This record gives sequence, C-alpha cells and structure tokens, in this order.
Amino acid sequence: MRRPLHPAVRVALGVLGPLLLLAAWQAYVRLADVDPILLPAPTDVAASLVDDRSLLWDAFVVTGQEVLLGLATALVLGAGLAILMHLSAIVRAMLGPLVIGIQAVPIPVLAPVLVFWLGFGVGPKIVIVAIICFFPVVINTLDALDRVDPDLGRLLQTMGASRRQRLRWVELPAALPAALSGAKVAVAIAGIAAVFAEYAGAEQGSEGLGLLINSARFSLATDRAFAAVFILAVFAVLTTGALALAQRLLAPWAHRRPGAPR
Amino acid sequence: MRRPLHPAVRVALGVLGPLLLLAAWQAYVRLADVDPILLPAPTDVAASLVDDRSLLWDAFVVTGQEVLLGLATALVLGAGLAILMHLSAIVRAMLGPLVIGIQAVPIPVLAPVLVFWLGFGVGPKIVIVAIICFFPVVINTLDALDRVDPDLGRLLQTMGASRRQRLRWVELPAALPAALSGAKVAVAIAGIAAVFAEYAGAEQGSEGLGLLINSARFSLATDRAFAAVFILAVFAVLTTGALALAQRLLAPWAHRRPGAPR
Amino acid sequence: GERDEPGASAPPPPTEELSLLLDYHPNANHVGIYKAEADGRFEDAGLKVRIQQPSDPATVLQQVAAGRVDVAISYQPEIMLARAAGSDVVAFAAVVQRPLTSLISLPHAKIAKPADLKGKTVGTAGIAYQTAYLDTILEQAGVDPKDVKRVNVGSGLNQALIGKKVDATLGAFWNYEGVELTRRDRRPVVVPVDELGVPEYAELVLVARAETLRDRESAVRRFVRAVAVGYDAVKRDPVRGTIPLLRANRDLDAELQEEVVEKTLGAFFPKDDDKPWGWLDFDGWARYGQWMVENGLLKQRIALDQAVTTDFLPGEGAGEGRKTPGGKATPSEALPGYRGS
Amino acid sequence: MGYPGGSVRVQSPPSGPAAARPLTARGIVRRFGDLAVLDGVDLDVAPHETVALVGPSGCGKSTLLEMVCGLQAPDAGTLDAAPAALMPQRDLLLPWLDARDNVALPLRLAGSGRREARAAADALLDRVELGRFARSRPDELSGGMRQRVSFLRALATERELLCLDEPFGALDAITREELRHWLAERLEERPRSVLLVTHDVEEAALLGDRVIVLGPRPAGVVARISVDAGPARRREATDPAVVDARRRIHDALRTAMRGDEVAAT
Amino acid sequence: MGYPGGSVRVQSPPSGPAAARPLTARGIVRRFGDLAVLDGVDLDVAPHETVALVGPSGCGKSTLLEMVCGLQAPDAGTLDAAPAALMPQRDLLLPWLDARDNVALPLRLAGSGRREARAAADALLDRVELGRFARSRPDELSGGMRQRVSFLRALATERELLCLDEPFGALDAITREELRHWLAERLEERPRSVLLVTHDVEEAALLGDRVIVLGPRPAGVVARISVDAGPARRREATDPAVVDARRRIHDALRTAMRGDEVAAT
Ligand SMILES: Nc1ncnc2c1ncn2[C@@H]1O[C@H](COP(=O)(O)OP(=O)(O)OP(=O)(O)O)[C@@H](O)[C@H]1O
Ligand SMILES: Nc1ncnc2c1ncn2[C@@H]1O[C@H](COP(=O)(O)OP(=O)(O)OP(=O)(O)O)[C@@H](O)[C@H]1O
Ligand SMILES: [Mg+2]
Ligand SMILES: [Mg+2]
Repeated sequence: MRRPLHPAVRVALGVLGPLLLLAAWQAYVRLADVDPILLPAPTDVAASLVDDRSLLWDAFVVTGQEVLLGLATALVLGAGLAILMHLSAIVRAMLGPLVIGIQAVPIPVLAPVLVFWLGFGVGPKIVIVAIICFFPVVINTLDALDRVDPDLGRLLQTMGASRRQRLRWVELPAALPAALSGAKVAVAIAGIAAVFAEYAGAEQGSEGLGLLINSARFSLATDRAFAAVFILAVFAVLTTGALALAQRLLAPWAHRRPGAPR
Repeated sequence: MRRPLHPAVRVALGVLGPLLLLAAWQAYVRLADVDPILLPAPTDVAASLVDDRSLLWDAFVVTGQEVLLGLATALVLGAGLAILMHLSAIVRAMLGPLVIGIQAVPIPVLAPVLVFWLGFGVGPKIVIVAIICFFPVVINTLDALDRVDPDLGRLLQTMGASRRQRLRWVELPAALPAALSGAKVAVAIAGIAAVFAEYAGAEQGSEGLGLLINSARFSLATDRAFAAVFILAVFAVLTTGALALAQRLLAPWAHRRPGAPR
Repeated sequence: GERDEPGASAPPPPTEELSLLLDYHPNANHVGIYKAEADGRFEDAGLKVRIQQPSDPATVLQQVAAGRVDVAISYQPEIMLARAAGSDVVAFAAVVQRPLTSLISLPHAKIAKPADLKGKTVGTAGIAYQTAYLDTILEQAGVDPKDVKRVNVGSGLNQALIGKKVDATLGAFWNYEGVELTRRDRRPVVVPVDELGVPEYAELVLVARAETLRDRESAVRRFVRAVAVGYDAVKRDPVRGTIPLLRANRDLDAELQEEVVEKTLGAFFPKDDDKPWGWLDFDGWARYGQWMVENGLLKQRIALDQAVTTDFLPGEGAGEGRKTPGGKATPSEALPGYRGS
Repeated sequence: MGYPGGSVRVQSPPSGPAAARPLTARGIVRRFGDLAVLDGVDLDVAPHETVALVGPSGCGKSTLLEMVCGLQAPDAGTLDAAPAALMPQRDLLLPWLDARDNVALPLRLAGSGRREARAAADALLDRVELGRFARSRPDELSGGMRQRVSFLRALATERELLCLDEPFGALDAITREELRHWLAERLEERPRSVLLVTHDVEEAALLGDRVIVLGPRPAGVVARISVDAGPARRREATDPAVVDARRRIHDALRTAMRGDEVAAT
Repeated sequence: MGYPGGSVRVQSPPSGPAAARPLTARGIVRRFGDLAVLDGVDLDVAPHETVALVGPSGCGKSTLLEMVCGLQAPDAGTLDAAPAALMPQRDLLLPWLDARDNVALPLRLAGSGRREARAAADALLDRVELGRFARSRPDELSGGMRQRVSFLRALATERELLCLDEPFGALDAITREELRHWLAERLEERPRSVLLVTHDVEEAALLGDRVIVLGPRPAGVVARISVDAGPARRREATDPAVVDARRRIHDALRTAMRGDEVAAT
C-alpha cells in the first residue's frame, strides 16, 4: 500500500529535478570554461529570456498555434485512421506500410513540397506537425483496439449490437487509456515538430520559435536559441501534464489506486 | 467472427497501397508538370536508386548502424527508466518533467553540444537517436505499468512477493503488450531520428543517408534525396513489421483471435 | 521629397503583388530591400512585395522553379546547378557581387595561410561545390588533399569551430560570421575563397523563372529598380539605411548588422562604377562555369545566354550586358526581356 | 476458420406467430485442437420451456451456450437457434459503465433513449436490492452484486431465448432463493425459453421443466430428466417431485462421473 | 490514506513453537465513502481451526478477507493476523502463465527452483483432474477449471492461515464433494487454520469447526455456530450434527436478512 506523494511535494520535486540539472550545467559551464557560443550558462539564458521576452512571446504565439492546430489534426485523423484500420482488414493491409513509410520521410525533404502546395503560411506547418504527431496516435490506438478483450465485443454481438455500436460501447472505451498514451507522446513531441515545420519558411513578420532559434544560431546568439528551447520545454511539460490529467478524468476505471480494494 | 486476411493477400495489399500512391504521384508530376528539383517522378527516383546504388548502400550501412545502436539504447534505457519511475514516486516526480522537457529540445541546438563532447563519430548520433526514440518507450511503458490491474500485484503481496518479484511476475508481463506499442513507435521514427542525428556532422566518407540527403538537396539532386528517403521508408516498414511480429510472439495472451472462444 | 505629386484626380497606379523569397533569415545582406520597402519604393512602383524567408536555403530554388514564388535570392552556383538539372530559372540581378564564403579559423589552429591546412581538420556544410573550393584551395597551396581531414558538419559550422572540433571551416561568410566572431573577440582568421584561388562569383543573386520574367516583365523591372534605389540609399547613409532592416526584424542585433552593412557596402555594387547596381558579369559566370565543369560539378557547360540576363537592370545597364561566353554568340531572342540590340 | 463441419442457422428475429422451436441442436461436436469437448449432443428447447443443463466442470456447458448464441461454431452437427441473450459465466460487465448503464446497455443497443433505458435499469436494480448501487462502477461491487447486475443485463434484452450460465452461483442462499422466485415469476408473466447452466442440482430441479445431464469430456447427454412438479413459481424444495428430480440428477451425474464406483456398490 | 482508525498487526512469519492465534479481530469497522460495510466485527481463528464465514451477498466478506491478508485496513478496530494465503473470489490467474506456472508461482516466490516448483504444481493439478491442462493458459480453461487452479495456488503457499473466498462455487456437485474431501484430508495431514467464505450452507457445516454468520450491511456477526460433528474428513451431509448446523446457519441467515418475515410466520 504505497502512499502517493502529496501533489505539492510532487510539484516541488518536479521543479527540483530540472533545477538540479540547471545547477549542474551552470557549474559545468563555469568550471570547464565552455565557450558561451557553444553552450551558454543558464544565467545567460535567463537573461535572454528577460531581455528578449517580447520577441520570444510573439514567436511563441506563432508556434503555439501551429502546435495546437497540428496536434488537433493529428489526434482526430490519427484516431480516425486507427479506427478505420481496425474495422477494415483491407484498409489496414493497404495503409499500414504507407503510414509507417511516411513516418520515415525526413521533414526537410517533405517541407518544400508542402510549401509548394500550401504556401509559406501556417498550412504546411500544421501538416508537418500533424504528420509527426499522427503516428504515435495511430499505432497506440490501433494496438489498443487490437488488445481489447474480445469477449466483451462478442457479448455485445449477442445483444444484436451493430459493428458501430460495438465500437462505441466496448472498443473505444476499452482502448481509450492506451490510446491516450499515444496522444501523450504526440503532445510531447509536437513542439519539436513545430520547430522542424518552421524550417519550411515563413512570411515576413510571422516567425515562430523554430525560425527564431535558427536565426539566433546564425547570429551566434546561442543564449537566445536556448531561451526559445526553454520555452518549448516548459510548454511541452505543461501540455503533456494536462493530457495526463485528462487521461485520468476520461478513463477513471483504468486508474484504480493500488491501495484501494478490489 | 471476422476472418483475418490471408498473409499473402495482406502482403499483396501492403504492396498495392504504396504502388497506388506512386502511380498517383507519377501521374501528378507528369500532368501538373512539376519541376523535378522540387518533386521528381517516381521513375526518376527509381533511376537514381539504380544509378547511385553503391553510394546509397554505403550511406545506408552507416545509418542502419546508427539506427540499431540508438534504438537498442533507447529501448533498454527507456524501459529501465520507466520501471524506475514506476517503482519510485520520487524519481518519477523529479525526472518526469525533465524527460518531457528534453523531448522538446530541437536537435540542431543539441547536436553541436553533443559533438563537442563526443566528436564526429557514431557517438552523438546514437545519443540523438536514443533521445528521440526513448520517449515513446518511456511514456508507453510507464502508462502501461500504471494501468496494470492492481489486484494482481496485491495478490502477489499476500504470497510474500518482494517488490522485485511483483515486477517480474505481474507488472512487466502485464505491461509488455502496451509497452511494445511504444517500441513500435520508436522503431518507426528511428530512421528519421538518424537523419536528424547526422546533422551533427560526420567525417567525409562516412556520411549516412541523412547527410547524403542534405548534400543531394544542395546539389539540387532531389531524385537522389528521394531515393534515400525511399530506402529509409522501406527500412522503417521492415523493422516495424518485425516488431509487430515480436509483439505477438512475446505476448500471445494479449492477442486472442476475436473468433476464438472465451 | 523627390516624388512627383500627380494631380489629385489621377488614379493611383494599380498595385501588383510580387512574392520575394530570401535566401535565408533576413540579415544585413538584405538591407537594401528593407530600405526600399520602408521608403515606399515598391509602393511607388505599383508593387506589393511579400517577403518570405526560408530556414533551409536548399529550398529556395525549388520554390522558384516550381513557381511558388515570383522572385527569390539564391546563390550563383546553385542557379547553374538548377539550370543543368533542367530548371528554367534565370538570374537577373546580383545582390552581392562577390563571394562571401570564406575559410575561417581561430588563432589556436595557427592557420595563417592555406598551406598550414596540412594535417588539419576542416568543417564544411556538406555542399558539394563548397567542398570543391577546398580542393582548389589545397591544390593552389600545394597541399595533398589526403592530408586534410574533412568533416561534414551541416549547419553547425560555427559551433564546430568554437568547440575546437575543427581547425577551420569553409562555408561561413566573411561579412557575417567573420564580423560576429571578431566582435565577440574570438579573433578569427577570415579569408574569402576568391582570395584563395577559387574563381570569383556572385554570392547572392536575384532569380526567377523565365516564364515569370516573360509574363511579368514590367513588374520585375520595377522591382529591380526599386531595390537598386534601396541599396543606393544604404550606400549614401549606411547607419540610417540599416534602420528598416532592424525595424522589420526585431531579433537582429543592431550593432552587428550595422557593422556588417558597413563591411559589405562595397560588395553590393559592381567594382566597375559604370555598371549599374545588380550587374551580372558574364565573364565571371563563364569562368566559374568552367571551374565547375573541371571539378565535376557540372557535366558540361550551360548555355549562359539562357541563364543570365541584365535586361532588367536600371539605368545604363538595361539591355546592355547580355552576352554569351567570349562575347561571340548572339543573344538568344527567347531570352526574357530581350528587346534586340 | 469458418464452419468446417457443423452448420448453424440463426433464426431471423421475428419468428412468426407460430413461433418455431427456439433451439434445435443435433449431433453437436466441438473440439479444441486434440481435446474433444462435446461429442454428439442433441438438445431441444421448446417455446417457453426452461431447460437446465447440468454437467461436470469443464465438460463443455459454456461452450455449448456460446454456440447457441452464435459465438462459436460446432465442428460437426446442426444447430438452429432463435436469437439468444447470454449471461456469461464470468460477469463481463463493462468496467467503464456503472451498474445502471450496464443493465441499460441492451436497451440502448435496441434503440431506446438514454433516459428511458436508465429508468428501466433502475427499476430492475431496485428489484434485486441494488438500487443504491446504480451509480457504482463494477469494481466497486462485490462478486455477488456483479453477478446480479449481469443477470439483469441478460433479462433486459427482450430476447425469446435466454442462455444463463450459472446465474446465481455467487449468491448467498437467501438471495439466491429470492432471485430464483423472481425469475420464475417473470417467466410466468412474460414467458420465454431458458437454457440454464447450473451446478446447483436443487436449482436445476426447481427451475427446469427438463434437466439435461452431460457426462464428462468428451461429453454427450447422459440423462434427460423431466421435472413434473408444476410451474416453477410454485415449486418448493420439499415437493416430492423436486426431491425426486434432484436425486435423479445427482445420481445421473455421479454415475457419469464415477461410473464404476457406483456399479461397485 | 493510511490507517485512520484501525490498527493492524501482521505477525512475523515464524510464529514460534507455541503458535499464537492466527487471527484475532476486534471491532472491525469498514466504510467505503458513506457506505458502512462492516460495523464492529469480532472474529477469531484458533490454530488449526476452520472457520466458515457466511453472509448475504455484499455484506463485506471479501472485504474482511482482504483485511485479514493485509490488503486493506479497517477504519476502526484491531486486527492481528498471521501471514495468510488468499484465494480471491475472482480467480485472478495470471494470464501469461499456464495452469502449472500459476500453481507453481507461490513456490517460485518462496525461492524454489523452476523445475522443482513445476513438479509440485503438476502433482497438485493431477490431484484435481487437471493434469492434462497443465500447459493450458487460463483463457483456455473453463470457469470451474480456473477456480481449481486458483485453489491449488492458494494451497501451494505454505502459509499457516488460508483465506478461501468461495473456493468451490463454480464446481459441479460431484467435483465439489471430491475437493471438499481432499481439502479435509490435507488439513488433517498438515493442519492449518482456514477462514472459508462460502455461500453453500452445507459446505459451511461440512468443513467448518465453527461458522460465523454475518448480517446484512452494515454487517455485524449475527450468529456463531459450533459444528460438533467430529473432524471434517469424516463428516457426511446426513450426519445429524451437520444437518442441525445447516439448519441453524440457514435460520440465522434468514432471520438476519428478512427478520420481520420470519417473526411474522
Ligand atoms: N479457447 C479454448 N482453447 C482451448 N480449450 C478450450 C477453450 N475454450 C474451452 N476449452 C476447453 O473446453 C472444455 C469445456 O470448457 P467449458 O468452458 O465449456 O466448460 P464448462 O462445462 O462450462 O465448465 P465449467 O462448469 O467449469 O464452467 C474445457 O476443457 C476447456 O479447457
Ligand atoms: N472499492 C470499493 N469501493 C466502493 N465500495 C466497495 C468497494 N469494495 C467493496 N465495496 C462495497 O463493499 C460491500 C462489501 O463488498 P464485499 O465484496 O466485501 O462483499 P461480499 O460479502 O464479499 O459479497 P459477495 O458475497 O457478493 O462476494 C459491497 O456493498 C461493495 O459495494
Ligand atoms: Mg462454464
Ligand atoms: Mg465476495
């Protein structure tokens, strides 16, 4: 009967962990005398966070939007495709290798084609984020659907349930918890996906964090690049945390406390 | 009682799907008269596959090695960390946000630092592939461990099982199928991870597919870049397929045929 | 205050949209474009220029060739490669007249002259023609190429240099990284490749599809003239001329950009004062093409009369310089902007 | 896969005014690999008849029920069954639905609105003393409570043929008696055909119009016992006919399972 | 969480030569939210005694067993128990182990080698007619077969106190009788203390040295019945003492569950 940690303790530890890392990093940079163009000290990064806050904020708004739209697309299409592949062995056989193969296409090869079709606006970024995030959702949802206790579905069959009803009442709820693991992976990598997506280019004045990082590196302003990375990391932690919460709220039956009876 | 497709049919459909895509692509390129430096026709890509085969093969050997080593690292460390986080609420609270945050660090920012520490050899590539592939493994394994029916563990407790024994006999086998979904995601993205990893740099003459794609693009030899992508895609399909098979062999109890009784 | 004030009744000229794709993130090399825009030169010319930036320079010609953008800034070698690959892209003005690509090293590597590269490690961006520069440089310096270790570091040139993972890099710009490293007191040794035996070429060039030049000749012409005015304005007052660039791109460091503009001013204009801004030196293109052939970068020489035109340049230059290598062959009448001579 | 040897006909739902026999099974054979489970079982259920199925553990009763419900196919033999509702041996409640929604499920599947179905489910739950657990999820219920919910879920389907696999096995004697009565009552009000698997010989005698006793694996029918004790609702455990049936079932079972021993005594 | 009111002491495994009482529970109270389940239960099990626990479905029997095994804590009261082996109500076999490895599990956990543990498990499986299913996974077994495997797994632990939650509920009458005999025999050979939850009143009377009857929720002990019918191994269902105990248990249960009705008749 393990006690779960008090939420306040959990948050404190969650902050402590990264703080320890930052402290070690600071010490390393100072002691090993690493060139700040290569690896700036956390204090320099913090200074850049403050100095460049309006710049970073504007870029974050752009990237945040790409992340959210791309993620939403990935979740909807990913879950949809997984269901389709689950329902139809033919769709599954035909699309399975394609879905995996597309996953292996490096963004720099893909991006120009998408830009050609969709322009330098938010379009290709959403597509790229969606492509990157889509895959964990598909695989996890599909695998979870495959693992659902077949007896439940068969019982519903005896009640005259249609295929759609079986999906609605048994397979989707049963697969939900594991499918959400995929969503969590998707959420966590969405930020980095947006960064890559922005390599596709942008209209003047609507640069996101990805372009900002890149041009900061070009100008050897590594501290600013790291400041942007810091924002991305915090964003990923927060969105993933939100999804972990959603996971518990959406599928409470799958998260019985180990201490509780039965 | 749905009949599963005959394996031969499945393979045929799996080939047909991509073939249809290629045909559509060929038609599009021809009809829309797209410039080949943006999007070469599949036939051009095929020609490059043949012409540049020795070049591509050498690069593939390099990349394949990075993929396999990075993947192995990711699987071992990912599963290990997930287990550690599952066992210790403190480790989990401290490392959770860090693990997610690191996931959000764009490779181009990370790569130079890794090169600084590890040089231009295979070291930084393995680290980068491992970092990218590690996360789906951790999240899926951890979530799967969290979802294990607590009654099973509690029953073992009454048998005097130690924490380690509970892990060995109940939690690991119970979590295995869902954890393998994470491994599948990792395997599928390992190729693209290696491509990004190679942006860390390599000595001339030992460039993998990632650098090959990069220099092909700067030479506007887009057909060669796509040929490399094709190899990556096929590799991803094969390795993921192998893992799907492993999933069924390692956890047969989780894959009862829906048609079979009980 | 030079604008004429047409009668209040005269309708404003219809504005035409023109998309411009930069070669990379906005920086001091683009200073004239922003100046022109801020001064309303594009507006006056009846243009609405949409500036777009890639993060990946390799994509620029792809978008031009495919028709996604009207005009773009690219690199002379890449335009020649694109032509060889069958794309009908044409260079119609040079933004930077000479090579910016340089061999850069830090003092600790003790590379004073190319011969010192022997036994050293050089980082390149993995771009084939740049790697060939190294071959040429070593050849000129009499160093056996086998005695130099090369590392393909992609976009991490500066990081590799600063991390001392390489002794020198080939691929960074003397006017950008060179200046920035100096400003940051790293005391770099910076030598442009053309000073090491590589034939001179124009680093940044305006390019468009032939089709665009034909169909939108007037718009492109007006665009080039407006940009030229912008660069001229920068030349007259570099400090104030840089302000529009900084306004439009808040992430740029003012002092750095000003210093870069200062250093680059000369390269924005042809050496020969008689030539207009944007001049394209056909002989230079020919020599460079020859070098590419010799180094296996091109299978054969490309027809320059299809690849380059000066017809869109302002003032005296317009319609003048269109030449084929050696100045013998007659210009192709199919060439965009051709008005006979 | 498919149906290698056996043939199955599921009757279309509205079996017409002169209702056909809800279940006719002839020569049913079922094997799992080289394990012969059922070996030529003949079984009929007449309209509105309750047939109790008794047999040793592992002889194939649940398997037979699944075949009747169309979830498995016999390896040989023919089977002609009306659409049937199944109460499976393990409760198979949906963990994400509370007790009420689990019971309401068949109604929802048949097209009822949520509110209507829930009201019906609540009424049923009240009947088995689970009213206050309507909103509890299965993992908050005791074993016997889950069994009752599962039982109600089967009843809630308006199917002509009910296949109940040990419906009262996890209940205490008193509750079991009550539910047995209630079932008998409901069957009188709204007659249906029932195929009832039970290990409780008394229960078989109290509820069954006929009792079919299966032998050990590979199982065939070893006895068919008619219980001539009047309608189930009015039977008492002490009725001579019930006591007699009980004895006969028990003997048949014992004989089938340890044939020689009995012969020896 | 933690143990807000109740206190639990688990005895350390080797309880010394003069073994302490395996179970002493005083005033056990257990609530789930505002549902009062157990309300002041006193319960003792003497060394080598078999205590049967009977009560209405949902009254808290399984909950009590879990508390004895240390899986839950009482909200009030004190509980002092020897380490106990639990056979849970739902079989809880590990799906990834075959029948043999499931039975061998407690031995493996106690440090036996794989081969040795498997041999012991095979011997046990043979005893309950499951020899040929040693290599079957739980999903290939019938309900009663799974129950037997789970029963064997509990027996295989060499714990002093056995907590059995309806061990024979899913078995046919004959097999149930056999297993009951076998258990009685084993307990004679190697005496242990047993806390046995059952819904079968006869079973309680046949196996229990004492029978504790719980009332409906919130449950307290409504009757403590001693069965003076000699050692369990030699009891017959027809022994007068057994018949008498059976009647008394049944009456106690009925009175507790529908008190007024009985008073009325
Ligand atoms: N999927 C399966 N694979 C292999 N064997 C199976 C499978 N399903 C059932 N069996 C076997 O079929 C036999 C009959 O099983 P079934 O569940 O029908 O028995 P039952 O009569 O319901 O027993 P119980 O009274 O114990 O529930 C058993 O021996 C079982 O092992
Ligand atoms: N985790 C839980 N949350 C809420 N209520 C619970 C929980 N576990 C058990 N209960 C309630 O406690 C009561 C007793 O449950 P328990 O399983 O102990 O009953 P039981 O006596 O074993 O019944 P049965 O004979 O039906 O198995 C039930 O009303 C049940 O709903
Ligand atoms: Mg059964
Ligand atoms: Mg219970």
